Amino acid sequence: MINKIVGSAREALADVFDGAVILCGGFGCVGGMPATLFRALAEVPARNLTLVGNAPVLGVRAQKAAARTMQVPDWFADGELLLKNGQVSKLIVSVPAMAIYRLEEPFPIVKALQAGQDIEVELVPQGTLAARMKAARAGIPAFYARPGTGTFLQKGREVRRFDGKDYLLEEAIRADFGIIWAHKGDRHGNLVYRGTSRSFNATVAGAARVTVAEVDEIVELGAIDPEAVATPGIWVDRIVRRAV
Amino acid sequence: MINKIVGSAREALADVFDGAVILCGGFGCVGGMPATLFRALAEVPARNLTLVGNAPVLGVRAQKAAARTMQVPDWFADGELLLKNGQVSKLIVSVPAMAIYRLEEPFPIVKALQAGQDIEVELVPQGTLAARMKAARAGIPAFYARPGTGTFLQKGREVRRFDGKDYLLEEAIRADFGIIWAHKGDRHGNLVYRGTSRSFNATVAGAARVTVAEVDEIVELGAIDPEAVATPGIWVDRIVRRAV
Amino acid sequence: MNMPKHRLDEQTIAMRVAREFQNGMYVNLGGGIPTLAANFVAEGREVVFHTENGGLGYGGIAATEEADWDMFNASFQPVTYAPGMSFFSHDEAFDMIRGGKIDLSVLGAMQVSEKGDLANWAIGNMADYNGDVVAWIRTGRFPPGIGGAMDLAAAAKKVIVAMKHVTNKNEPKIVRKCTYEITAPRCVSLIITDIAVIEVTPQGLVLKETAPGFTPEDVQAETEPILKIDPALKEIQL
Amino acid sequence: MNMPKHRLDEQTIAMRVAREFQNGMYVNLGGGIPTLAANFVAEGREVVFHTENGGLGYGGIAATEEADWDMFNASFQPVTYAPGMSFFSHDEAFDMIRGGKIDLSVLGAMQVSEKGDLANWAIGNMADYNGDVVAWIRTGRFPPGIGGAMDLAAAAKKVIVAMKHVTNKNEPKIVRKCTYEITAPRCVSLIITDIAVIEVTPQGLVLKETAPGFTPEDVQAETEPILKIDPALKEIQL
Repeated sequence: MINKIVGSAREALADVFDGAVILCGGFGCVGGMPATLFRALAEVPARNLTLVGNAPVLGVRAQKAAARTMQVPDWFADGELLLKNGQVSKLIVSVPAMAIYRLEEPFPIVKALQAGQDIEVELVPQGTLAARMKAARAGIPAFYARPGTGTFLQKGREVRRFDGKDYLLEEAIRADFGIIWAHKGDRHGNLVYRGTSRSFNATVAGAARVTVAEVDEIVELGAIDPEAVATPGIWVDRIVRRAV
Repeated sequence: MINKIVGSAREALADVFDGAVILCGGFGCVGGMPATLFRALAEVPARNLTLVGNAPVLGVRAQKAAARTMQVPDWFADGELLLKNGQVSKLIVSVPAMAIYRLEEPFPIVKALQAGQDIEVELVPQGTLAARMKAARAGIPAFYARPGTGTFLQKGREVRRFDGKDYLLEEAIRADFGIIWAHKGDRHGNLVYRGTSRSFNATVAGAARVTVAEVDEIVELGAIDPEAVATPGIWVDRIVRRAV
Repeated sequence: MNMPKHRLDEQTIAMRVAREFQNGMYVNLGGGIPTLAANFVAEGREVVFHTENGGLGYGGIAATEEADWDMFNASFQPVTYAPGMSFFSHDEAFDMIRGGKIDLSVLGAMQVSEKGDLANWAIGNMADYNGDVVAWIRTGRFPPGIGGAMDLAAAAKKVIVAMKHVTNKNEPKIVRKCTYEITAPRCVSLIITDIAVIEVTPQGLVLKETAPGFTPEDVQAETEPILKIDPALKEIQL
Repeated sequence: MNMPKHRLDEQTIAMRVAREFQNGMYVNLGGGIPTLAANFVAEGREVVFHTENGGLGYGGIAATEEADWDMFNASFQPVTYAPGMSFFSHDEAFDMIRGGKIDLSVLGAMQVSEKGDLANWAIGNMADYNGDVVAWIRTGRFPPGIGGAMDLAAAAKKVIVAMKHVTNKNEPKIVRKCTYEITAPRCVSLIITDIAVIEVTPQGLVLKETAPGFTPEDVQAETEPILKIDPALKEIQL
């Protein structure tokens, strides 16, 4: 029998190793952040982690500010925990912090850098980030894309013309683990999401060597309409229930 | 109000012009072939068409042989009609004809060539074909892929190494029209499919400048579960009911 | 005798933006003033709003009591369900952008140049930090974050900027050359501000509309590059 | 005294193929003998079958009365629904293949070389037609069609060939060098035929199992390259 359901998030992430590259689902705020898995990662001894995602280290305080009328519960978490632990050596992100929100204290990445942590930051346009994850999942080592042409991102990069326009060579992001949230999942790993919280979760699913999903609800095999499966189980390796 | 529903297939394809490149949905046999749209294309005056698809010109006779216990009705059609009309000047396909089936008469492409038609044929691995369509839809002009390396397809092509392996440069297929089948559609163009007939239909949707879908059923806006929409309406320009 | 000058407030700028919405358009609204435009679609027109985090066809901004944390736009605003809506992955959302299916992208801006270069993701310039983004973030001063702006600016069919005409310090935001890091070169075609509507053309910036009481000279005084005046110049119509 | 030689029939070859199915594997079965293996998954094992036309987790080949033209595999065979199934686009089906998520691809073959080169999409060679594929198709003689074979052969984690050991004309199909156009070089790791199971190793082809009554010499007689004999050689186990 195939059973991808794992008893706990810590068990699901026990093999995360020093130097691992981790793709993070979620958009960066409110629904869809794999909070249980972020919390479990913060309890794993691995260091020198690379976190890849849209905005995986904003911190709960910023999320609550940004979410306004949408409630962000206290148990919510993101990569801020890992920054606080000094587990992160690199970020590949679209938004490391948000300039537009004034918080009582600096954003987590700012605090970590100001505290002397040595963290590399690679800025990537959001859509290119998604496409570089998707390319890894699709076995495509590299592709050409237009965003970033004519900006600082073009510096030192391979530029190629197609039909009279410039494009940048973009490489797939090869990752060891992907952590995602989904609404429901079954023991084969089939997933459905909810609303706009699908976003980067469905993109990360299958893009890393090992994909771990936290789900609101585990359902019987066959309970998900095969026409409505958003992420077929082949993309998912381990499933845990969200721990609130 | 947005209303992408068009009264007839002929109306939906009336602007197909000489030399147009047309992406064809469907796998090549049984469910999921846009038969109504193929029949309408055969009534459009356009010539020198390029047909792009997995196996768009097998012909109904071969389809019936291949489908065996799955019924293929007589009204079914594919690009065979266009070959018969002499409307085709190029095929970009994975399977132009099937070597394994012995028919009473040769496959349509064989007949057309033997009758002296001048038709170019570009053979593409099935997955690369799908990815080249998808790239066009995603605004990616080119990407690297491994299938075909070390085979006749490598001849004269750009080869590039990533992580010690060879890959071929593959260009997006830029097309004027895409014709697809779907099970249900609404006036915004949102589509759902049925079973394995989704296949190339969902891949072609949005990949051409104009996507025309024939659907079994037109439903009210809101009747399709937003979580289960397989092809969001933005990828679809025109919808017609299947004419049986 | 001069009419009193009347700067448009944010809601009114958004109303002017909404006049650009044609029936059937797929529209992406950036954070700030642009998102407000979702509430002003003209009677009889149907527009489909796209959000980067995988949604198409949301209704509008949700009231507090409707707010659902699984229904929000890319500016983290709760949105409402509408018939015809669909949800999809982030990569598909950007395939739509990169693939040229977004008819109109309305973005906020820190600066727009007379060529239509857009600067809207960073308040500052990499050169100020010797090209070191980490050094920049470490300062904590407006830490840069690209988000989806570069993708939209590079690939949407039409890019409109909606913003205040000048900064809080009354510095012009419409400039000869952007001093902040740019989002994409030559991408903006229309600028809608609290005092003017300006078209970016190959011949330069053309003043099309002014706010009540504002003369072309008034607008020029707050604008760095020389404006051409449209012969059909008129007051901003809502 | 020799045992009578007994060539396996297609169903029995398929049964031997199915012994390679480990619990939890994602398996793609090519047309012909491979697809028959879907019916022989061992008790207690669960295997998920993948089909190129966008299906994962189908049950088995459907009986005539169940045949539904929206439920078929890439060999145009009707298949049955099973709990846990999912449907998706053709591009996603091949993302799974290219992305290395298919644990096992079982393919038919016209030829396999001693290096593991696979030829399974064309009966012939481009050179015979001066590289002109149209000229080849025009002859009507086994018109070439690639299908999904190149993608699977290039990217599946493991490729097994299941076929008759020789052609209808008793020519060897396991050859030193493929004379037909190849599908992918050095991709096959195991060959299962009606008379033998042969592993492709860096040291060459190793005979692991033989059909009832077949000696290594019998198998060698129908095989072009020299076979190494596994010290643990045994009769094909089902």
